[in-house]
Amino acid sequence: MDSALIPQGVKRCPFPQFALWIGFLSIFMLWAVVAAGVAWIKGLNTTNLNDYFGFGAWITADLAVIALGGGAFFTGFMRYILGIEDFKHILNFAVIIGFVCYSSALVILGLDVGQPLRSWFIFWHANVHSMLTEVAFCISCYFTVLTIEYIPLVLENRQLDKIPLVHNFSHNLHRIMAVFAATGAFLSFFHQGSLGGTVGVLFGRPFGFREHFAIWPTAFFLFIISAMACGPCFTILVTRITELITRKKLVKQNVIAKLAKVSGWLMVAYLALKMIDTVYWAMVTLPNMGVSVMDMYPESPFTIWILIAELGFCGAIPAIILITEKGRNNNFLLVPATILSCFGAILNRYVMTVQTLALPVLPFDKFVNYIPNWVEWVTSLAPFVYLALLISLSYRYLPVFPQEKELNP
Amino acid sequence: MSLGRRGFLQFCLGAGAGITFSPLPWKLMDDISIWSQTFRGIPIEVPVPPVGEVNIEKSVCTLCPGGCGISVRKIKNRAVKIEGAEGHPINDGGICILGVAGLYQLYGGARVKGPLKRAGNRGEGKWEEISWSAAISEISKKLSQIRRNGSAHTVACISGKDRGTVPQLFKRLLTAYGSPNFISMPSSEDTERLGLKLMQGEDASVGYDLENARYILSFGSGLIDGWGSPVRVFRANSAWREEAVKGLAKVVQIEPRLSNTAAKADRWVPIAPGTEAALALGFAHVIIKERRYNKNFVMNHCFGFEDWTDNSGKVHKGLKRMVLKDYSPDVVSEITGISVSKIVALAREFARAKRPLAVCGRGKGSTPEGLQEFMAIYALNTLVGNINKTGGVRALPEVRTTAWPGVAQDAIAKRGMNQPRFDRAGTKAFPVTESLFNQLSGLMNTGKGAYTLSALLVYGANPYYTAHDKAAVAEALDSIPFIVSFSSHMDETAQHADFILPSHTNLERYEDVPTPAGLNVPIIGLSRPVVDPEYDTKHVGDTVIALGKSIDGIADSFVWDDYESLLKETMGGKWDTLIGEGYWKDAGYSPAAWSSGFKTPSGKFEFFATGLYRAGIRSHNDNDYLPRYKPVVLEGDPGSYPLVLIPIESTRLADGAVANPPYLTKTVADTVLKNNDIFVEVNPKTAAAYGLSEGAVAMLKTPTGEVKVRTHMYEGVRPGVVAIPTGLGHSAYDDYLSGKGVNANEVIGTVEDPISGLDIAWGSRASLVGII
Amino acid sequence: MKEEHKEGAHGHKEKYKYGMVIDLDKCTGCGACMVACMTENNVPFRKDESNKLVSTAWMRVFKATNGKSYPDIDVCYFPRPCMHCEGEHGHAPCVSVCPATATDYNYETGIVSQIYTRCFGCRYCMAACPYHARYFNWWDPVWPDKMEKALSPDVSPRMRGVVEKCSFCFHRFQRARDHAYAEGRREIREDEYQTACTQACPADAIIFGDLNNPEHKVYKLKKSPYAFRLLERLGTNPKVYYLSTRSWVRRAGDNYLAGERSK
Amino acid sequence: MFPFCFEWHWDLGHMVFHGALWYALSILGIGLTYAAIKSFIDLKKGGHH
Amino acid sequence: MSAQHEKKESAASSPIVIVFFIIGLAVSLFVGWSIFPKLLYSQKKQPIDFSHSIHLDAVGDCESCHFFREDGSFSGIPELSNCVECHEEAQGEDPEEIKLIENYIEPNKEIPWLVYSRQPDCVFFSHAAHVKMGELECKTCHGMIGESDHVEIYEENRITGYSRNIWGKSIGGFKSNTWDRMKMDDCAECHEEHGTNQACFVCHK
Repeated sequence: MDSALIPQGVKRCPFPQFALWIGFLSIFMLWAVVAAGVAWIKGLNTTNLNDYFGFGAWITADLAVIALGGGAFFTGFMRYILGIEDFKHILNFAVIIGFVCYSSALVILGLDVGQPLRSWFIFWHANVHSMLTEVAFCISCYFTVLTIEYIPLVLENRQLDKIPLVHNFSHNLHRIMAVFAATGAFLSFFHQGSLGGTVGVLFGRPFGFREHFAIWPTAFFLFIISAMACGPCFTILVTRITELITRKKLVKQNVIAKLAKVSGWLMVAYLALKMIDTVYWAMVTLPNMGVSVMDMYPESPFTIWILIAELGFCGAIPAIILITEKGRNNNFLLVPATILSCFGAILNRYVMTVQTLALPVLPFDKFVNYIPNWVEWVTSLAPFVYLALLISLSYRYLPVFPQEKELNP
Repeated sequence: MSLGRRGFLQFCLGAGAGITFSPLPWKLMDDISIWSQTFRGIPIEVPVPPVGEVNIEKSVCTLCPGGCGISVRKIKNRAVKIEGAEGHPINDGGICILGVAGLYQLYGGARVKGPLKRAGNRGEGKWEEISWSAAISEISKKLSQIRRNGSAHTVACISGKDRGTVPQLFKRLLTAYGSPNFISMPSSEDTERLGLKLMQGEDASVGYDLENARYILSFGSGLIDGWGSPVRVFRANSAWREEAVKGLAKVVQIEPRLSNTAAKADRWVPIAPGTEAALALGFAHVIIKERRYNKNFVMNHCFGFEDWTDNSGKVHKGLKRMVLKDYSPDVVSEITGISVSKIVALAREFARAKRPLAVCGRGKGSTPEGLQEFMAIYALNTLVGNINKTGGVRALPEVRTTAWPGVAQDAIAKRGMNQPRFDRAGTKAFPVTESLFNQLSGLMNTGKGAYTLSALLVYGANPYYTAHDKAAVAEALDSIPFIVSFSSHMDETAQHADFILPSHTNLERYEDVPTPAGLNVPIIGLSRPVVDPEYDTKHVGDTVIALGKSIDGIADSFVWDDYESLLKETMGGKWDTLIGEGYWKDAGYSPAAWSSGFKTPSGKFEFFATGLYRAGIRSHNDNDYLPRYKPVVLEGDPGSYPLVLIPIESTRLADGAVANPPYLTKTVADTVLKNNDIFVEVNPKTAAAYGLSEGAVAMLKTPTGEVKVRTHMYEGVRPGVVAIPTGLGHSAYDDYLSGKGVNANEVIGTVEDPISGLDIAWGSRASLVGII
Repeated sequence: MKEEHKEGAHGHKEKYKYGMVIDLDKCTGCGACMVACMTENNVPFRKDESNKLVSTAWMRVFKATNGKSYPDIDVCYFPRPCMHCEGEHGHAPCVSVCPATATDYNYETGIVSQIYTRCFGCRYCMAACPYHARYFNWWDPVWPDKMEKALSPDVSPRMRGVVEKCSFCFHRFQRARDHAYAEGRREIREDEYQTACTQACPADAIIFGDLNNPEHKVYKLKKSPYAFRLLERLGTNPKVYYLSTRSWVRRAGDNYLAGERSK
Repeated sequence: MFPFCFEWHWDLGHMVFHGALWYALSILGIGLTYAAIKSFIDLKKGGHH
Repeated sequence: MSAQHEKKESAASSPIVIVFFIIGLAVSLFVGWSIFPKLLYSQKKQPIDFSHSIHLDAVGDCESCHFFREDGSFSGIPELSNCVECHEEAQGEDPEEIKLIENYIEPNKEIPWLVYSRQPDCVFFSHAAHVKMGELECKTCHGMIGESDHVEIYEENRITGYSRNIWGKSIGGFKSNTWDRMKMDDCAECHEEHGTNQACFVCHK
């Protein structure tokens, strides 16, 4: 039925089966659209956010998807700037994931503000000292970059590619892609950092506040490294899931292993720096503010276990698997490791936003907890469905995996 | 590509370029941006308050009897803010939480917008709008008919207070009509006036010179929880705090719960509920035993301190003998739960202190205390000789105003006035008391009343809500066939009325405000119209005059054209000052010197209240005439009701006839009210004993009733005590108040003072059972 | 006389530095300041305000206890307006983070402003403020019956979706300044500019004035040995001082490590 | 955002931030324009890759 | 690509096609500059055609009618009571004056003037600061209105609800006189020039 659109030389499932799958995903997306509509029309009173938790699930989701989407910029950085050619076999896929992540982030940011119609004030009346300004600018710019990176892939669709102008345009974009990738990498480094900076600069919040290097709090750098580490993991994870669903090998193991290795060592680096940062924070920063580190982990769910889970279970364990040759080449270890690593990133983003707000700073204030409601849950999880949707469409109609034909003769 | 398509493309390009260089996109962007800041024309558009000339109007707040001066900020004809009037002798610029929210009483919900006549069943909420003239003629026709039938005395009036021209006008209406049944709502002022009459022989209210006192012994008075004239006490408290830092002042709060007053006091004495009189007498014991009392005053100006012999030669017990015998610190410690050493220490401190002052009236003073309890606490002031002294107590007479012409009583009126009061006040049962609202429900529900009431007028009171044992009161009042409410708001009582003749709110009318309870100087305030009436309401004084003029046979007593001229006439020479300053203060007032004596039969201050004997109260036990502690026997057996329930009165919840405005409800903590659930405070130890955790749902049961509550654990409550906030649980008014929490009066019954007959219930026995 | 136009360290003209001193020994927790503030500043109310996490009160009175058991327990109330933090050179926690410049530190008065039509509701400032002094408008403001008549034209009612906070009744400053200008004066007297809560406080526990002006009451009071500020150790440099003679209350004003000495 | 805007200040913060921003935006803009124009030219030339 | 195609391509670049571009440009410029403002603004007549010049001659200065109150606030547009002071009885036969007396003074109804200079609610503007302290002349912001014989048509922006005078009569937003526009930028410009405080709260509430 849609065979004319499917890239040549690859096999795809029958259209009805595909339609059913897309329909299934669309129902979830529709639900998310309804939730978003509710929040936009009725206002944020439809969420469980409150004056103590001005930030909640949405900001966590934002920070998380941007960290997970870090695979795009970092793979692009390694492919175009460092010239590691192997990564071109997975770059398309990383770009799609990045595109989904960043577009989701923008939509969620749009949901999270009280006056969405005025959200452009962040650009027009920008306060250059605000980390959020930097985040907004960089995310939207980088989203443009991702769109530019994604467009040639779309244009490579069999039917579109037949149009000469389209073909030329995609070719020309490809030729200068390194420039875009470089700009994208520049932007990405900044906004990944700025996201960490958003919390790190809050000197009224001992949990989030970090000491500064130059104009940036240490969280700035930690966020960059953690995004560089977990982004590729997410790319690997999604690749493996796609391979599982399509029952095809799509990317050669050496590419995956290389990516895993880079990710693993970055995780090691991240963990080392994070440890130093945490120790400094616990030993110097906090006591200066009159609080002890255990004050920062007062009540369930914010006990010290959340730190152990983040750095130990979701940090050290996957790092060890990824840096060992046997680990990264064994799917039964690699996949759990990537899952743990991604979960670690999400947990880190959650802790840095929600726990920062959850801890009462005034000594006579009460501890209050926050649990997102359905509007927040549905819209926060929608990016994953959206990702499945876009991957399904792209995989079916676009030449996403350069090695697919070779691996599936 | 065809020429058409190309051309179209070119056209679009051109159009795009042209539009870019035209103002259209830029201007639209700007306008939409402005629109996104106002949302003009869609439901989320925010109001833009109109500007205009600012006018400040001075008046006096009448939302509570405190009598604070207010200045109302107006923009053209809209009142936009109420502030305390600078320089006013009571509040000097300060204002309380209720007063500052007063605009809600004017503009807010539940106003009765015009005269209403009941259309459906009682309390059903179905009303028929009716004109003022029709309403007044229907009511006067009905009242004329009752009068003609010879049952004039069966018409009663319940008024929020009994002083001031408006209550007096109601009283006059009844007097001319022929009914003795003018009933005012009770407060601790009733007991205090009674006590003062007996001990000092004066028809006056107790004036506490808080401003100058330097050692304040408060027997459960919520000094900064709304007692007396709240702002005035706050200011005095601030002065004490400044002095206390220098070691020159001290406040001791005797109360079972750490209220705000207790928290601010220098010392909190957590006493067993209801045993304040015992403690006062314990202090007296120490003071007398150690001869620390003011010998000059006690020996020369007091009667009944030592034993005395009457004309028949019988020796009567004096205060000294009784106190020394019955109230040793050991005994008192047993009763009150306060250690002997503390009792002795506090008594010595009090006696030694410069300008000591003992204050009584529990909480805000909305419930009377026992007569002998008042005497016990007041006696402490006498013992240390601070009567009529700076920083002491004094009897504050009513400000004199022009007397009204006498009531022209016809035969019917005379006959009616000769009937006994329905509430038995002033009768043989309770000879010294003036008005006993609390007797109504018992007499009516058991049919033991001397007669049945056939009509009721209610003004400035909301007995369906504020009375103890709410259910019994509702049952009693419901049995009265004809009720007229004069309320400005659709309160619980108005809901049960047959007619509502809505009066102006305090910001729409003139009214005189007599000296507030506890004040140290005589003063009259003038409340005046700040804005034009919002609705088709009428000044209650005008309504009463109109009724008086149209009821058959009593018009001669209502010669005034309207209330304003009546008020002017009554205030006489003070009117100009009142209009100019907003208040009239008796500048020349100073309390009488000891040497000028007291107005009692003995000419002295009487510890032994001979007035009771003269009023016809006969007892063989001399203790019945002396200050003493007689345990209030609460209903219910301690086995089934092991806990003691006390009310929590706070400034943030108006619990009287004026309902709580939403601004106040907004400030109420979530440990008092959460959604629609009320929280009772219990000590964690008590909570543990009954298996209750923070926020647990429980049934609070008392002999009077049971209500569903949540528990809040608070270390500031005495173990074994449950404390319930008052002011919630309205069933009337609007959605901002109605249905929130429960009314404490549903679970607090009445307890009759044996002498005065007043309801002196300060709490109830209770049990708390968790609901799983 | 006051020192004219102090030059701050950062080179901005500092004409006034308005601040507050709240005497916690006098404060009774009555709540009049909260309501005075709400009625002055057109703060709306809803039918159920018992969820304090979404209930707007620019001036909020916190309750603190000394943590002891019966009968040694003690209670103190902390009225908490916006602290109008100066941070370092006007670097208040909230001002620096606002992405759209909707909140601003005014060097002339020391007041942190909030412009509602500029704010787009990202709530970053709320995350930054450790005092919870900032409130979000979760709902459209609705006034019942004729309550709209009681709205003051001096303060703009806020729309849903923006953050609001205490402004030290800045409109009263504007009013006072207009009055002074009309009389040809440039200086504003202490009694001419007082916040609504200060004016209302029945206990006279709130004192307001220019912290730089030796003739103002606050100037002297802030130097009291009993004076402290909330969370001073964070470096927020707030302009609201508290007074208490009770040492546990002063300690409750900031975080201290176990065994650490407080002021 | 623009130098003619009311909030604009000629200080280091604005210059660094907006410098970086406009730099990135220019690269994206120029890159895209270049690719578009080049494609048209290629098309005219009949170039086919 | 076919040869036919090639031919058309060359035809496409011929001047005929440029005409389409020019037409598009012209049409859109016309729409943007001429039709758009007509659509955007609705025209409203003032209740009475008031002559400032006659009144100025009679009373001498602006402040007689647009006066300052004692508290320093500015009265703005006079209320009916000001008009009554002179127009209790008709002074002439001007139909506008008769309108005033019949429609407003007799029924004692305020005149619903449309205010050209009305700013949004978020704006705080102090006349005292500008006129008393800053010694600005009325015309600096309000222009030559005091010399006009007739009140101009009030043009209300259909989107924002504000007068056209705020954005300026020139739809392009150009201005040559200080009184041509009343936007925030114009306030800021003057404040900048005079080194006045630029903090948000100075002009906002």
